[in-house]
Amino acid sequence: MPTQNDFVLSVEDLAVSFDGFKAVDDLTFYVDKNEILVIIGPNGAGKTTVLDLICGRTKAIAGSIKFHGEELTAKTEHEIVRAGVGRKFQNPSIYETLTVFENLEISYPRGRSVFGALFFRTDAAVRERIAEVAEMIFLEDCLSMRAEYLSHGQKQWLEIGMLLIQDPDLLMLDEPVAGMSVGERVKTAELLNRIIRDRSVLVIEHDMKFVEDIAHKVIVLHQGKIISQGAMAKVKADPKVVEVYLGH
Amino acid sequence: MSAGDFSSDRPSALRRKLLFGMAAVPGLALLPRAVAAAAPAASVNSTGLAVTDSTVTVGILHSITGTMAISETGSVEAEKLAIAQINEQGGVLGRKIQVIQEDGASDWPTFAEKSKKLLVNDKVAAVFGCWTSASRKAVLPVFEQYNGMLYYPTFYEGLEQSKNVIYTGQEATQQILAGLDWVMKEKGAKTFYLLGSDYIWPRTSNKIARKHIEMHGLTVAGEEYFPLGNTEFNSVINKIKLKKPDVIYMSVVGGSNVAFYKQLKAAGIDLNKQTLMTISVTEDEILGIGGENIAGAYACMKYFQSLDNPNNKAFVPAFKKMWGEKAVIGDVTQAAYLGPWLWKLTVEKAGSFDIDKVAAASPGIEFKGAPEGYVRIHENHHLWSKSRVGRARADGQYDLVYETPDLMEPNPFPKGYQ
Amino acid sequence: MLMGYSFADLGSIFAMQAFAGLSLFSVFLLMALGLAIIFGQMGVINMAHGEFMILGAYVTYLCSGFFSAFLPGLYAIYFLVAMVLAFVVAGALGMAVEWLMIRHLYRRPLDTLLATWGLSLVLQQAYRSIFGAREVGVELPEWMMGSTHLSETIDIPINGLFVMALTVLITACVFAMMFRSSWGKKVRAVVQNRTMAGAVGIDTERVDRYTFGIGCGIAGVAGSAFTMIGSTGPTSGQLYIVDTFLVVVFGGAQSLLGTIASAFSISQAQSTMEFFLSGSMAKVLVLLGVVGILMLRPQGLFVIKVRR
Amino acid sequence: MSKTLFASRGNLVGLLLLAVLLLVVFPLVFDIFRLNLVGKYLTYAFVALGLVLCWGNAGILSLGQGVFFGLGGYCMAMFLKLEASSPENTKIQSTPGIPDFMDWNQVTALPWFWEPFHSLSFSLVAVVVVPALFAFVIGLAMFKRRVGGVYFAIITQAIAAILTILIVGQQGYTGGINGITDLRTLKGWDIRTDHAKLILYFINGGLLLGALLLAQFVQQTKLGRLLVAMRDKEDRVRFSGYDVSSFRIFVFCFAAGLAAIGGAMFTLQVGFMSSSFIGIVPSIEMVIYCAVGGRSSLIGAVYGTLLINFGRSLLSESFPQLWQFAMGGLFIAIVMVFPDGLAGLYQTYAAPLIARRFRSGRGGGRIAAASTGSRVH
Repeated sequence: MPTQNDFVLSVEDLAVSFDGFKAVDDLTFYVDKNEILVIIGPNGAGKTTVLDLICGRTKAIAGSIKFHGEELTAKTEHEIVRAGVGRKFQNPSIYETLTVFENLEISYPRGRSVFGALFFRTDAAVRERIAEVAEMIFLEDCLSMRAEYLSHGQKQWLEIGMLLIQDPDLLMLDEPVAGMSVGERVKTAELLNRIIRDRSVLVIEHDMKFVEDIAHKVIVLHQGKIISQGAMAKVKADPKVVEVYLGH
Repeated sequence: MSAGDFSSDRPSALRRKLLFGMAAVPGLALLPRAVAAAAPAASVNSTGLAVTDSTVTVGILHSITGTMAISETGSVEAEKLAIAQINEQGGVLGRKIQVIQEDGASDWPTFAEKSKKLLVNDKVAAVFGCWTSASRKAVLPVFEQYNGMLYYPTFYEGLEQSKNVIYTGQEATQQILAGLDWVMKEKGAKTFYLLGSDYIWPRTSNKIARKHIEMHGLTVAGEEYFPLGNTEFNSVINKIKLKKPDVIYMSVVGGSNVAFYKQLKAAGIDLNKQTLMTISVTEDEILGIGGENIAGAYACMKYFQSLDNPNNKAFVPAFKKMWGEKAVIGDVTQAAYLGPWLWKLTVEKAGSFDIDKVAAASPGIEFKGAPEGYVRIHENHHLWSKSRVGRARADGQYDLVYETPDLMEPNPFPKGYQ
Repeated sequence: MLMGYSFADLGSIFAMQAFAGLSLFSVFLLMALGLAIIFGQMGVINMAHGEFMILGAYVTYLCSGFFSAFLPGLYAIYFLVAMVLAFVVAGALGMAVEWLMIRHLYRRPLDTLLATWGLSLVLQQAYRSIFGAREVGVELPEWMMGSTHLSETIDIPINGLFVMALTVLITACVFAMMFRSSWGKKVRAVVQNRTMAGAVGIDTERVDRYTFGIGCGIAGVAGSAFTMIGSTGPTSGQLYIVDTFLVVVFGGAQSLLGTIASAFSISQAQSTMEFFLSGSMAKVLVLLGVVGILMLRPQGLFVIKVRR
Repeated sequence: MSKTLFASRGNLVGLLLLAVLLLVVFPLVFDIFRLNLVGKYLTYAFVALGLVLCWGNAGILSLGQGVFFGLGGYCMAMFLKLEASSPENTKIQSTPGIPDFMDWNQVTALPWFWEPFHSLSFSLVAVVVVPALFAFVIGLAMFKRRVGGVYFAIITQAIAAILTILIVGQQGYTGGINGITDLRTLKGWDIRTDHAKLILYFINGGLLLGALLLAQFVQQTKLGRLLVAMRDKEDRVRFSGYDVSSFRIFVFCFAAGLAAIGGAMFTLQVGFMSSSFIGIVPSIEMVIYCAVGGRSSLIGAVYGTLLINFGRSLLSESFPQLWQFAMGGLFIAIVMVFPDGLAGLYQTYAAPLIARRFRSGRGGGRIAAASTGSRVH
């Protein structure tokens, strides 16, 4: 199968196993520009493992992951991030003791080297960018609040904001609306639709309503393999999918 | 052969009194006391030491915590005994000795700190202390800079001589050569296996031993060192079994000894058949090793608790009376006991506590009440002393099997052995 | 090295060295087993492990004195009694320590390190105050000393055999306990997920306390056994701590099998090198090797690959 | 909010107070003997400062800081020893002109790695660079492989053990267990006199305050915050595009460099360097200095160091046995009862009091002398 260089992300023949258990097997999919791709599937299907593989947290035993035509499998995590891949974790991972402002400031993509960080100054450009992102993630009024006091949904947004400030080409979100109220969910969908103009988004989600709202394309994963993919409507109708997942 | 053959038979000294030592030197003891009663502090102390009309302060500096406390405890006990006895006799120049004790905590910088405290703050007239070479090396510059007097009890590697130190233990050649000669002659030993802990004293001692062995045209079959605290000796014991040396020559120190002798015995090496000579195991160490594990080994040092002479027959009970029936006395403990006595004798000869005068008066001072028999301070501040070989018994004591007929001259910088 | 020795010599030396290696292996394993449970299974860094061992040794010392004074007829078997007592005493102290100290620190592993270091200082001084600063000699019944004479040059030390047998026994017990009993299942459940284990009805506090106690008790037995080959003094315990931790870490902390493998490889390397090099250099090289391999393989020899 | 390049205003006040205490109060109160002792304690404070950054902030517990302290001290001692071993001073040796312990060990020529230490400037550079380089190698090997936490602590401990055996075993080149002793002059200036000790005390105090300022600067930068961040949320930092290992290597080297300066000052003030520092026991003790201060408080670390060492000196003069119980008890208490150490006590009890006073006095003054890692804007 020829590699498609015009895709943002091409994952081909990817496989990984843990002590003989194949968590991901022979996986191939592509993410297009300005596309929101959602991966769904039952627990243990290997969804999070796929994200781990792409962002370098887990090393594949076979296959390739190309980002803008560049091989990612040999790169370290921070190199992958610097190449333009952002990743949000399942449980919001933010710096609880710092303020919202500081959380964003520390994620600002300047001064990433040791000495860069040593001599990093928070200048006007940084402040401006932080304000901009804060507005995008609905937290412009909470900038000086310590992050631990945010609601669960706000923490999810903050983490997305910490990725956005780095302006990644591919954003990977692991269950972004888990624990959110209906209102927050709607706002999050809105947020994703807004940011998609400049980038692609890969989402893992269980919330079918939310998936229907945002997904351009859906992949259904089961036991490490793709059993169905395409538009949400098509996938929903697939009997295999109904059997393993939606039917429950 | 009984050890008694070597002792002088002076009947009066058999009395079991604390004041045994002075029997031998009545003149020295009485005369200065009469003088001192009249002498004000200023006349016997022109340099501001801690001396009043009725007291004089000295320091004891040993480790009573940390790993070295195991070894140094005996020295502290001996020094306190000597000081108590001296006080009972009326003190030094009519002044009672007061003691400030400091803990070196088995840490050499702490020794330096504490010695400085004793000299600078407490202005002690003398310090009895240190055990390891490292602690002595750490305090030596302090004693030289602030002009103090150290009485150092341990047998050591030599290569040192200072105006400010009296070495009451043996330096390496005193301890080693006679024993080697004895084992060559008596046992017809031709091959030697040298084992030691990995630090300066065993290495220097073995260097001297090796030169001496090779000078006699004999062979060193092996020479090995183990980290301090090592407890695994099975491999080297196998090597010994393979090389079958006539003599195993040991300078392993501390807890390693316990491991070595237990493993040696377990490996089926019978010390009644295999000659082993140690220069590091005193009666103190045997407590930990267990007499049954080392019985038959030879030790080469200047003092054994079992020495049969009148001085020792008074000393051992006095020590046990003060520190308990189970107390044992090793070579270093005895040497530590000499310190306060030598200092007292020297001060009374000099008629002053001044360090310079004490240092100058030291050469030639003889202590006839020494448990080891008789000692005299050499010009180089070490002691003339006999060298002895003892054989370990199962009850943890040594039987004296040989002693040099004459006192051995201390030679800290031995020509031909460096 | 090989020149000058006859084949018979070499053969017997080979046998003796193999035995030396094996007995070092059992020593290492015995030291490490208690720690492997405490550190590997519970994640507690017990820097006072050596002091628990010495506690066992002192118990043995007291027993030896007691039997020779009051029960001289039974002296031959006092050692067995002493080992049981060592287990009980060290285990009881371990449980007390767990209850007073460790249980408050499960979320802060590095802090357990500091606190148990403090404990080790306190215990050392306590030993010194009670038993004196000098080493104590522990006498052994006659049948345990000496060796069986197999040939002219091959002697097998009886106490070495004894330590080996003891190691096999204790290892078997530990394995049975961890992998064959419901107790072991509980321990492993608590280790993997404390909250969950509590939620399904396991009394996690009890499990922790007993596990810690058993680990310390094994240390006590090890200390008791080591009176046969090493010294017993207030600070003797410190000698073991680096070796012990390296054995456990090198094996892969969570794997008991790994502990065995690592004790085996380290002891073989050490006893072989000791034969060809001086003791000091052998030790340095072995430690360097272990640290080097740990740098290449930080999880240790044996590790269960988990999905994150 | 007030914030300067190096420290918040609160920290500056704390720093100033400490400076007054070290450079004015102590020299006035203590005689030269005690002052020299304080000077010695303060050299340990360098190590504690490094540990605050390394352990308190970045969460890397090294049980081998004594190694770096020792290496720094040895570099200094090698220079001083060579100066003390001029051919005239050592003419009784079989090989004059080499250090005495080499002569005792039949070393007949100066080993190659001693040669450069004839130069003072080389030695001064080496004091910092050699330990930092060693830390770099260790850090590179460990942090790149993500060895952390407990494992790092145990491996550093093993490294300390290895180095001790090596240094003690190679006594012909290192002075063995005795260390390098009997150091006398620095470029002809006798460092043993009271006057020299006084000067060295002030140099030491000045350097310590400088180191404190530098460490505070690091703590205040983005790098400082990243260290804390990667202690708590390592993955988040990594997936924000930072190379976590290189930051850890940096702070480990930085701490090693600080410890090394302390070691060099120790050598100068005490007059010898002992192999006993390159061991496990002193390394762990230095961790407790830092813990008593409050782990992530730099100024607290200095006070913690002083407090413990004063305590040791006083207690061990009168009750040596008690000291070991006290030290052990302190370890336990610090962990169990006062995990935030002196800084925590200050924050809980003293700071509110002072703040109230200040507010009623002139209002708004904010004191955070012992900030526990949270930043003051």
